[in-house]
Amino acid sequence: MKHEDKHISSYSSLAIVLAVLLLLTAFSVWITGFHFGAFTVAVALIIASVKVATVLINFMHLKFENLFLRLLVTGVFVMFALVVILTFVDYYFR
Amino acid sequence: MSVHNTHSEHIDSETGKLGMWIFLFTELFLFGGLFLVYAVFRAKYSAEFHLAAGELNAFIGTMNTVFLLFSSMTVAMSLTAIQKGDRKLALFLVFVTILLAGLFMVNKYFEWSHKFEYGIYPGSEVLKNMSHGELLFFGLYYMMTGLHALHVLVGMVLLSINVVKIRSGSVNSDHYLMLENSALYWHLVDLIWIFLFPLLYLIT
Amino acid sequence: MFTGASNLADGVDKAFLFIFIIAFIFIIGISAFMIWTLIHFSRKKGKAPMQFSGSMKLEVVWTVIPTILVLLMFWIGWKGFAPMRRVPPDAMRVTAIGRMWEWEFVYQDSMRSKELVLPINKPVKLDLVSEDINHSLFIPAFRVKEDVIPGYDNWLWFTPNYIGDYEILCTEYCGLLHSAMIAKTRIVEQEEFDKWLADLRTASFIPDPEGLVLLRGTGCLACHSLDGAKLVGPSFRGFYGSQRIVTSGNTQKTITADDEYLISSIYNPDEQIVEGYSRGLMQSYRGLLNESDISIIAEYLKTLNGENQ
Amino acid sequence: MSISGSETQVSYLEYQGKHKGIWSWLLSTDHKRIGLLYLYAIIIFFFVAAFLGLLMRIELIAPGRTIMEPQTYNGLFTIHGIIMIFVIVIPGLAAVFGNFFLPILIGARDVAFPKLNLFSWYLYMIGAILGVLSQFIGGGAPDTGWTFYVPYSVESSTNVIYALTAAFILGFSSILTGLNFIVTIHRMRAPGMGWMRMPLFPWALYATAWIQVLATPIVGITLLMVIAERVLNIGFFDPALGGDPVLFQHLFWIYSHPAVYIMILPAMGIVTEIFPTFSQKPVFGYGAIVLSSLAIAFVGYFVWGHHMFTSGMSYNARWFFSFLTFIVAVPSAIKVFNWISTMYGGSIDLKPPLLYAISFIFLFMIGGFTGLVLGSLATNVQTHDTAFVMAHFHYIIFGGMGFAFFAAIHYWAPKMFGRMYNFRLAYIAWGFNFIGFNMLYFPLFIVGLQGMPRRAYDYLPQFQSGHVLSTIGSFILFAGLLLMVYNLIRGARKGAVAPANPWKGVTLEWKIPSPPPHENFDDLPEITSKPYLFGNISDNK
Ligand code: HEA
Ligand code: HEA
Ligand code: HEC
Ligand code: CUA
Ligand SMILES: [Cu+2]
Repeated sequence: MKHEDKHISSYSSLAIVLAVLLLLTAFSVWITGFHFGAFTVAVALIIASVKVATVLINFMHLKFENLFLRLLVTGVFVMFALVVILTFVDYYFR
Repeated sequence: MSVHNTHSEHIDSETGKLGMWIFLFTELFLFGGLFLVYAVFRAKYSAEFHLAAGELNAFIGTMNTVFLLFSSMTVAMSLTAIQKGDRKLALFLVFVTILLAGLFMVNKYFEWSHKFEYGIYPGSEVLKNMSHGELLFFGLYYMMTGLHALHVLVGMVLLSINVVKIRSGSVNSDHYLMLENSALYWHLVDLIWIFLFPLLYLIT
Repeated sequence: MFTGASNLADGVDKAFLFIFIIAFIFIIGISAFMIWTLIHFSRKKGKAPMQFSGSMKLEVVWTVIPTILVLLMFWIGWKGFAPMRRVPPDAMRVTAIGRMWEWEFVYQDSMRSKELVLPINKPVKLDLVSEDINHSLFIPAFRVKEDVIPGYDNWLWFTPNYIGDYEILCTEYCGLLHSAMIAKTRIVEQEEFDKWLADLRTASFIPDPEGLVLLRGTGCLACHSLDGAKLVGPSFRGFYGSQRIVTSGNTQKTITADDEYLISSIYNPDEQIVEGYSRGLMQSYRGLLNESDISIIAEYLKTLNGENQ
Repeated sequence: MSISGSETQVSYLEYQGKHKGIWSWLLSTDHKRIGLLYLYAIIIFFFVAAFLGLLMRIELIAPGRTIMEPQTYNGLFTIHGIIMIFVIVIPGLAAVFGNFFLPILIGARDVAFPKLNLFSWYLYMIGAILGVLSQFIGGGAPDTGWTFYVPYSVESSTNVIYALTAAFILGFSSILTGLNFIVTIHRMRAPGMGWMRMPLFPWALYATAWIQVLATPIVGITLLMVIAERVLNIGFFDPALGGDPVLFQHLFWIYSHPAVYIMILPAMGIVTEIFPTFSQKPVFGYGAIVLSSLAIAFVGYFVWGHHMFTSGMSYNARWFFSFLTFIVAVPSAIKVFNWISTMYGGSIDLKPPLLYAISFIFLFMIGGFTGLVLGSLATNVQTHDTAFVMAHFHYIIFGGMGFAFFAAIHYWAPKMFGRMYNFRLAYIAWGFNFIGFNMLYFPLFIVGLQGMPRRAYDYLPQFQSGHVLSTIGSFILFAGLLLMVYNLIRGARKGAVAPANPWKGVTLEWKIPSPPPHENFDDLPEITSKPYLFGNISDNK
């Protein structure tokens, strides 16, 4: 039963993923040269999130996993986001 | 579901993997606590954070990002290799991963010792004379990168164990849970860094 | 407890009452139901158990009713609380300082008092300042409480309704004598208050010796008395120049209390422990008091040795 | 379904594995033995911490100094709190009864990672012993309270670092146990046991385990930050360096509020097992109970702010957290109603476990409703950090989780040890416990409403009568607990041999011999129906 769910990523696809990640990194380094004011952090975080999603899906084989695990991973990130938001309900309105 | 022999030494791979994922969640929340602290202080002292981040060397940071991304790929490839039964290649790729991790640590070492030379370390006089925001930034910097570096070290140990196991053949194309889980762990180390990098180095 | 002595007490007590009544009904009701069930369906009666296992209708009922009840509780609690955050603009301002383990109240930026004296029927806003760690200013009779946190500009306000004396307590644990961190608030008529304030002003004009100001400001007097009383630490009366029996490490010795000893007691309190006291109580004040401060303190301590006090 | 696990297998108590003597326990990866290891450890630590509680009660019988110095008192409630919370009630039910019965209830031979399970126990012991030691070694007992509020915990010259480290290690142990249980429940259920055929104690453990896994790391990192602050003077929480003391409170309660649901959810799960058995009737509202467990775990994650209402939080945060706090009470209410409906119409046999389970509901209601008093903004101002809070959480932790523990041990002891305790003694002990308990803690509500602060060594004379009652109550409780433990120990060693199914329960643990064989089941059972179907036993309808 072990072999039927043996998904294998090909070397080339992994290499492409790396290339994408490196491009995103270069992009985020480049973009900090511009000053978007308050948006700088937002932009940096959005790019980072895209990178993280890429790693999760491809390197960590989330695309091969069952729906439950995928939901779980998303849920954990959402959970953390909610905690941060709630904390800021305090700090932001102070 | 393998229900017949739960007392045997081999944990089936779905079970082992689920365990690892859940462990990774706890790691995420461990760093999450620090990210929350970062967010609060960053909101409070954004100007000082900008200033202090300027002290960090974005080049070294970028280098390290590249090392980690590369190593993430090599460890993922080594898993592909072991699944395909190519032991030599797998061994080589794990080896490269460890090497890249080592390079990361060397870089980190230089970065930290550079800071120490300038007297920037927790509790130092130089820091005490800086503004509060800068002081907190460096406190967070050391705490976050320190904890992360610790995880890199653990990852290196895990990968080294894999080297031994691949050699001895106990990690092979049928049983590669150990490598799979170590790879997951290693990717997590990468994930954390992906967030740390812009937050610490790129907010100038 | 229901003798609310401030304008805010009413809202708080209403919320208490509402929640307590509902709680009472449910606790009594459910307990009675359980006891009845125990008796009525006792196995001794030999009835066969019914085998139903749920009812959608009931689930909805006992989800919706408690939800409504808790929302009402929330609402009443919020209504009772909201005025606590709306200070009238004409409120009198007093700064309340909390430090280990005493309260001090500063009127009009300079006049200090250990007692909170307030005129009746006049709103007052207390600005809460901590000089060391967390405290919490609590006046049970007024239903007010807010933490006193270093680095935070917390505040609270109320209008006292009755003449009388009320306790001020500290409800945030703050170390050794947390439970003794008690002060009094005295609510008086406006005229009496004005007179009291005028007295305080004249008293404040005789400047205290500089050393005393330092001792008070640094919080030493919480543990060391000036009149010979034994508090947490030894009294300062008759201290300077006397012979002290101290233990350092495992050896006991006798030292004369001179400047050098004073400095070491303040910077390294755990090094030489006075007989009859334990280590770990006094913190080092290195960084808070410099050597010239200490020599001012020493000058003041000399004056405590007898006749001129 | 027939009784599996035949007489050919020796019981887990006699089973001889690779190791002999004491090592067959200390190195055993059998979940049942590990459960017992936890049980013994917890009983010992409970007595240590309870003894400290008793000392505090004696001190508080009169204002001023009675038997100890203030510093001693401050150390006592700190260690009392740390041991009770981190060593006893957080691992408590999950580690003892979860370990022992989770695999059996879901028809498995062990947990998913048996070695990890043993490792958790060792971590637990290290942390617990370190916690107790911190009372005695070095610079004096830590005196910060179990909440470690900064800046005091950074400044205090006592053994705070030991206590922090102990809590950190215990947290790690708790995470690993939670992880183990989640994976076990996902992967090891017996064939045919779909999610909705799983008994409710495992469901409660499942919800608990998620909180353990997702909340504990936050307190872990927070404690690390305090250690770093003490050692390296970093300044996160020190206002003199720009840090923020209230941020610590946020971080601490982000964990420690969910932690209170770590304590109560397994307790709820246990009484949910007990009511059907002693009523011989299916549990009422299975789905509602499952959902409410998950809802408590989820919503409970977002109400931490109610511990900080007076800390100077923003106005919006205050009402929002208050609102969420009230929402989280609803699933608890749903559970209470389902429990009492389970009894309704049953054939009720008031054996000691049921008696404790009913007392649980009563005490939990009092604790829960006073929780609502605390959750309401207006009344929180009056009651925060007073004896009222003390009474609230003793009612809900000791009265709730503690009495559920007693219910569980009376329920399962025959299964665990294969012997029966004496019922008469059990009823008498219950009487002492119940009366003593209420006498001990109820007066504290009143004293708290009058304004007596908690963590107070000394108090104003007007609070005394309540304290005297309370101290008397503590001695009655003390007598009851001793009697109960004596009865249980005597029962386990010399009691009458217990049958496999003394209470006529229908969950899986009753289908195997008492005490269970080493492998639990000869052949893993096939599950073909929902749990708690008594129809085929009592043969009516
Ligand atoms: C097992 C542990 C446990 C549990 C389950 C709870 C449950 C609850 N707690 Fe408690 N709490 C603690 C342990 C626990 N608590 C501890 C240890 C502290 C002190 C920490 C410290 O500072 O040291 C504390 C402190 C504490 C505070 C902070 C007090 C302060 O310091 O200012 C608050 C405030 O909101 C609170 C609220 C609640 C509420 C609303 C619930 C709810 O979940 C209760 C829900 C239950 C019911 C409502 C009763 C049952 C329902 C019915 C009978 C049906 C009818 C119901 C309705 C109509 C609503 N608790
Ligand atoms: C599981 C949780 C739990 C339990 C069961 C208890 C049980 C008890 N606690 Fe509790 N307590 C807490 C958790 C708990 N406590 C927490 C979290 C705090 C807050 C700490 C803080 O503020 O930081 C606290 C604080 C606290 C205080 C408040 C201190 C203060 O704020 O000033 C007091 C004071 O009376 C007290 C008393 C008691 C008593 C008398 C018992 C009794 O019910 C104990 C019953 C047991 C006995 C009466 C004796 C048992 C048998 C023996 C002792 C046999 C003899 C054995 C030997 C000699 C080895 N506790
Ligand atoms: C927490 C309570 C506390 C505070 C606050 C405190 N002390 Fe002390 N102090 C003690 C105790 C207890 C001792 C006795 C034990 C010892 O020698 O360390 C002591 C001892 C001393 C001694 C030696 C006394 C003797 O009789 O030999 C001096 C001098 C002293 N303190 C000065 C100060 C000064 C100055 C301050 C304020 C800046 C201060 N203390 C604040 C508790 C305190
Ligand atoms: Cu100040 Cu407690
Ligand atoms: Cu809470």
